[in-house]
Amino acid sequence: MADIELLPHNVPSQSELPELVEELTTLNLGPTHPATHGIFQNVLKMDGEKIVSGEQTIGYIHRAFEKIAERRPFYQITTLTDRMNYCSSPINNMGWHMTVEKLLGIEVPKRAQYIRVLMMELARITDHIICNSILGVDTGAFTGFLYVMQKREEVYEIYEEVCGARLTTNMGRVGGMERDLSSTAIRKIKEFIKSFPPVLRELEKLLNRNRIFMDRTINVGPISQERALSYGFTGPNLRAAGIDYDVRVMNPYSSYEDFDFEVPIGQNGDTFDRYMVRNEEMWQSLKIVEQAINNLPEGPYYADAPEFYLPPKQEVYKNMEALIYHFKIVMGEIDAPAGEVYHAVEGGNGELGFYLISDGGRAPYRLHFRRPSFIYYQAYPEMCKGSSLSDAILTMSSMNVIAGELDA
Amino acid sequence: MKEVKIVGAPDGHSGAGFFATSLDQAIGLARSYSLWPLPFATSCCGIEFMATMGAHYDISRFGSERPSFSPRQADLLMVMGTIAKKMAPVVKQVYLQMAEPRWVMAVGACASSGGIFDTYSVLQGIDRIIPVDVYVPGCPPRPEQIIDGLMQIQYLAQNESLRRRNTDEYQELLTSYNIQ
Amino acid sequence: MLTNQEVAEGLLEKFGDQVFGFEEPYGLLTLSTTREDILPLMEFLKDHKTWQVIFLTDLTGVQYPDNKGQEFVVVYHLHSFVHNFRIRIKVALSEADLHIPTATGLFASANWMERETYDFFGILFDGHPNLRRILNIEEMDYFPMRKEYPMEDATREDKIDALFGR
Amino acid sequence: MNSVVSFFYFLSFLTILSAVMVVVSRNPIHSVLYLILTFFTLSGHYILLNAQFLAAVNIIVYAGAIMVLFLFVIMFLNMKQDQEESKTNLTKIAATIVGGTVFVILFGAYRKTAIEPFNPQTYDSQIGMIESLGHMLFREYLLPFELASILLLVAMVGAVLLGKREIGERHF
Amino acid sequence: MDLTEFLVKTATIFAVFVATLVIAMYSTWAERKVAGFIQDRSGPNRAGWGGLLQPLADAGKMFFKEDFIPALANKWLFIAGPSLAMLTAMLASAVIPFGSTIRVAGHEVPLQGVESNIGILYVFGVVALGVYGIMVGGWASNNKFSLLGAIRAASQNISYEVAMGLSLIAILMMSSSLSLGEIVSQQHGMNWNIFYQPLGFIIFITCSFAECNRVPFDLPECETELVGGYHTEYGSMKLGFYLFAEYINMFISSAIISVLYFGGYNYPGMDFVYNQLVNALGTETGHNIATLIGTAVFFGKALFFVFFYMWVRWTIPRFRYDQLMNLGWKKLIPLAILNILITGAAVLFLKPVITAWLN
Amino acid sequence: MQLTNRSKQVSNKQMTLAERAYLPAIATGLAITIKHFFAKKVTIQYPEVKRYLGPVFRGRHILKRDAEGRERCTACGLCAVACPAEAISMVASERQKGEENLYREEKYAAVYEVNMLRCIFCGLCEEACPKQAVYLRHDEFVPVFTERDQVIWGKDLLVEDMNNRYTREAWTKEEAHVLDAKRANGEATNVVPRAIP
Repeated sequence: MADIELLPHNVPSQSELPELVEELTTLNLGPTHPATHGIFQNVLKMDGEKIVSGEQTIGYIHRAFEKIAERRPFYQITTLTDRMNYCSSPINNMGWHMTVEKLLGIEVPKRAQYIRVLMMELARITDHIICNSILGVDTGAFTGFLYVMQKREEVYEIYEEVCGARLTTNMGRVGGMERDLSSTAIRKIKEFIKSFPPVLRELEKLLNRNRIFMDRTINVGPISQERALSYGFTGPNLRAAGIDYDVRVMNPYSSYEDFDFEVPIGQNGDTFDRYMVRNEEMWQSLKIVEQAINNLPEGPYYADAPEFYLPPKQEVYKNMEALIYHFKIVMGEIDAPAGEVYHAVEGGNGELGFYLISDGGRAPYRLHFRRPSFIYYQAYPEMCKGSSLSDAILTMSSMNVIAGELDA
Repeated sequence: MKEVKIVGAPDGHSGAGFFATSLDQAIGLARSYSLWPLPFATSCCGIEFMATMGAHYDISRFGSERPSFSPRQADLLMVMGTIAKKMAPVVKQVYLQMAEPRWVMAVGACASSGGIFDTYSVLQGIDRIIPVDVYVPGCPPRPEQIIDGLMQIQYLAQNESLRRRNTDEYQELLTSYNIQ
Repeated sequence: MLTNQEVAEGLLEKFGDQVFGFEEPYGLLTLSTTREDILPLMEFLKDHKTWQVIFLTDLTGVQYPDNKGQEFVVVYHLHSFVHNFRIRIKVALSEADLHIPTATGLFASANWMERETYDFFGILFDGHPNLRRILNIEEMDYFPMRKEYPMEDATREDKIDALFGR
Repeated sequence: MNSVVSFFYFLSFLTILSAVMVVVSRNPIHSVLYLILTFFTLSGHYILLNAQFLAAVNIIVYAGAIMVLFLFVIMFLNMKQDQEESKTNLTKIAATIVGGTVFVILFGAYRKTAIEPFNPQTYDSQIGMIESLGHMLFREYLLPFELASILLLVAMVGAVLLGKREIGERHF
Repeated sequence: MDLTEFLVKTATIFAVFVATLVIAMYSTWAERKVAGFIQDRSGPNRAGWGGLLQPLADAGKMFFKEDFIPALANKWLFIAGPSLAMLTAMLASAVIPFGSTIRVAGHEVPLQGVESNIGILYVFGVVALGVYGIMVGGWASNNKFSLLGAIRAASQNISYEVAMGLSLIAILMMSSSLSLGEIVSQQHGMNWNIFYQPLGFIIFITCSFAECNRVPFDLPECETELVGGYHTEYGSMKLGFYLFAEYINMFISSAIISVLYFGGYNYPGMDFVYNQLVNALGTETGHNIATLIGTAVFFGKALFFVFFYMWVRWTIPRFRYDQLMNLGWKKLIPLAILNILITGAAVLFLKPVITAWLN
Repeated sequence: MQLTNRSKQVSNKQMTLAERAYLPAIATGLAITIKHFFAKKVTIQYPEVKRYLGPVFRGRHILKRDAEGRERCTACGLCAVACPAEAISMVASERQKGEENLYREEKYAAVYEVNMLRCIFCGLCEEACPKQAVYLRHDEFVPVFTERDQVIWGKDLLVEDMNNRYTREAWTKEEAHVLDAKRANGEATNVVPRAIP
């Protein structure tokens, strides 16, 4: 049983950390500390309750996504992207499909694009729900978290109707969606649009203008625009610092140019700004969902690309040609061109990029994920330097570091 | 709304004015309705655990809503999510810090067997380092399945002798994991 | 709006034949350079008055084991927000001499990305402040993303490869 | 020997024992805890003397606040056994002499004091109560009381000033 | 002290003890239920009807859990911590007047453990000691999180005691008595102190939240920062004692709040009820039933405040440490002193005017 | 840095006097929570009340038989190839004479095993099956396991029981789509209601 060698758990030794005065204490935050949500370790040097320096250890759930991706046919990689940023897996899935479609040169019909937008924006809402309500939990207000979690449950019901799973959705296919939006799903989305705002407003009332919460978050873990750019911030965290960079606006994909929405920005990139930006993004996402569901175009939900998109099942049972295509696609023997693609989508945490190198084989030759939280989490020691332990924890949870995305 | 199943009184000898039951059963029952979990949530399954704690599924109905992040206070180690080899010593450490009686639940494919992550960096199931009582399949399991797993642990707790932890079999099990 | 043409011409003018291999796969300006010139090139792009390519989007490595003498390629993706212009820069390295200067002086974000690249491929970034493994355990003695190493965990018990023809 | 007297002896025994333990304990935390116990037994004595107010205030102020701060400081310093400075014989002898002298002085002082015997006729049961204490303090001993309060105020201001000193903002 | 009196006293103290314990025990259940209801869920409902056996299940589990003392901990103090916490929590209930008197065979038995003329000081003294359990336990655990929690608890309690004491002085100036029984009987009928001391009440309740380590002042044990705070290393019944002590403290402070500000067992129209009962059932039974109604009213008030504690806990976020200290020292203490000044002025100048006007 | 004309400043850090006084915000919060205290509870009493999981939910696996009770699976191996977790393994076998009432095609799976702990319930096997053989049930989960050796399910657990057949409203996405359209027009009525209140 216990034949595998367990290596001792690594804590940076005293000598590796910078020379410090004797009075400082070392506090090991994580990997099982309740506030680290996902799993990473922060070794904090503290002077009383003040943080002098920090050092992170990550990789506690490193799963070798990029290595697996080199052994899996294109359509199976959705199961990996699902598990990357698991709070908003549809965005990852769609981003991956769009990358492959870009490589293959498939034009996806308008209806499929709108359905994708719907799913991505719902995913963004769930992602921000989790981040903001967890920030509430970390300040001690647990109840608001459970109120908005009920709404997240409704979004999951919608996913379930669309694809059959809640969290790891495996949604969409190369060339479109795997099935059309059902009338139940449409009904549920419409219900959600109606029932979500009151609950979100309740969360806002519980936290936004509550002085305890404001005192806890204002000027906690701020980051300047220059440092944020240097650290590779994207998404809500960069917008909180005041730079309105949003991939959906700058490089519209999947018909985002059709929708009218605003890009919320904050003032100095502190925890309150990040919270408020995410809060407003939920409203904007809701606006996009509303527009998309009301203007959902008629038409097919998949591209006319028989060699890449699985043929309808009835055809497979009857038609030899369809059966051959079916076999080819499932075996992964599609004729992908060689080439390299970089495609970025606005993920829950920022620019989620896919750098795909194909050599024409059944699997990517190399697939690299540009994972926003991996890149911006390295700014954490700088952000929490000089603040207290409580502030450091709020900074961490407002950055919304998702361990699956961090470690890949 | 259907009638909620309430725990029945343990089998015992009831007579005029007295009701006796064996201590084992009474304490087993008490333990099973007071399983404080230590949510060792590393990835996706942790998010589903949040849903299990949430209003719709409400794990508190079983008396387990108090998450004990300190292993000393926990009765049930819920390992949710991928355990990489870098993490494995930590899991074992947490398990060792827990006080008896302790139960372990491997939630989801990754914790139970490695799931799709058959890679150099992922531990192929936590049962290689610590003994597991209940495996919950699914990736991630639905909250219903997590509750099923919890109910299975309750069943184990109820049907376990008070001093099972001193038995030879249990000691042997621990020895096979190099735990003393 | 910045065009690929404009940037390519500007770079050729400045760096001459130190930049080569211009391509435009899917509209993204791609070019190669040598490891001596990668830092000046990025600095030039970053400090350029009008281009303002100030954002390091991504940094990663790729291995081409069959391409003798140029087994490894380090790929940089840069982005200019003002012009919404992206550029990809490649530097080829040989397996015998896996060294490249670090970009941490230019972009703070390069720190972990370079550590990750080192962790995966063993590419050494000279001058990096803390070049240690980041995702894998420190004791690991190989670089797992290289093509010659297997993906699978050797200790698994419930899978038989023969059944899948893999 | 009635119950009150036996209780007195018991309390006195406990007081002296815990006071000795304060001195003897090696662990500073233990010392502090024994000191708290001493305060408790002293409060017991106050109650026996029918000075309930004093007893309560003794617990609130000494046991409840001052000793907490003592404990606080000791915990912060987190003394370790090996860091304890070595006590030379000279210091030990000096300490013994000083302690002995104090004891002799006290003993000498008390030996001369005539303690009024208990007289049920003249005994005022309210003597230790708040009203009489208040009258006493604010009429007969008003000046010393006010002086003491000014002294405390000055000490407090001084403590705040000392405590506020931080790097970069020196006040004096 | 004759034997009957001794027995009666013992019985009263025992009853007070048991009542406190049972209420604290069911407070844990109520906490979970209230949390559930506030959060749109049903809370424990499997262990017994509505989860009523939940406290027993928890207690049963904790008693039979492995008793663990960390290797590097200071053994004696590690055990002393929870014991002290429990002891000090239990002590305070002795002087709370639960009702007026019960007449048994001509004797008037007060429904109060000990009638003391320094009742309020006693409570204050015991509360001041409450912090030792936490400090000793936290220090003895030999864990950084525990130590941080203990230090936070100690400084928080000391700081808020000051404001609490100052806010009480206003009440004492009005009642000119330190006896809780006396303070209650002065609030006869609807003459509650809350109408004269709203500011004092707000200060007092804020401080009592801090003294009980409840949200928004639960920094010594806040989960997201310090794991379990001072009780991180505690398991089994020792942890149970800590948690239990917290609930006892909560009940005690609720009881004190209702005694000091909400008239204890007094309720509007109590004279009318009393007269009716005495007329209908005779002086002894009638009096006793009237007293019991008063006691029920008292428990109602106290339990409402227990509920209020929970309600607040599940509503608002917690403070940061320095903010908490600022609130205590820079806001509450000046406010309390201001309150004393106002009360003093009112007692000196306003009261004679009003009394004269009323007469 | 202004990049678009759509940006909007959302963070207001100035507190009004009422916000400074703590109490109004706390009172608002208390009002919200007490409203929920008396509101209807959304909890599903799970083991007693089960939720309808939608027609396409991906639950436990089943190997379908056809109407005459013959196994549909022809052991083509597509599901095993499509499985990203490599949880499916099978051994194909030729159908012997006299077994026509057991197996539908000439080839069948003598051994068909799914490792339930490896499986990630992604549904790719169902999508890959060209013979309508593998499905993921929408009404049942895989139960929890207590031993590691129970987790590999063979044909005894996977193949459909003819006395208790698994039916669902639509078997393929196209059928689901058609049925859904019918339901939207009010033609189909057999809608299983959700169990939640």
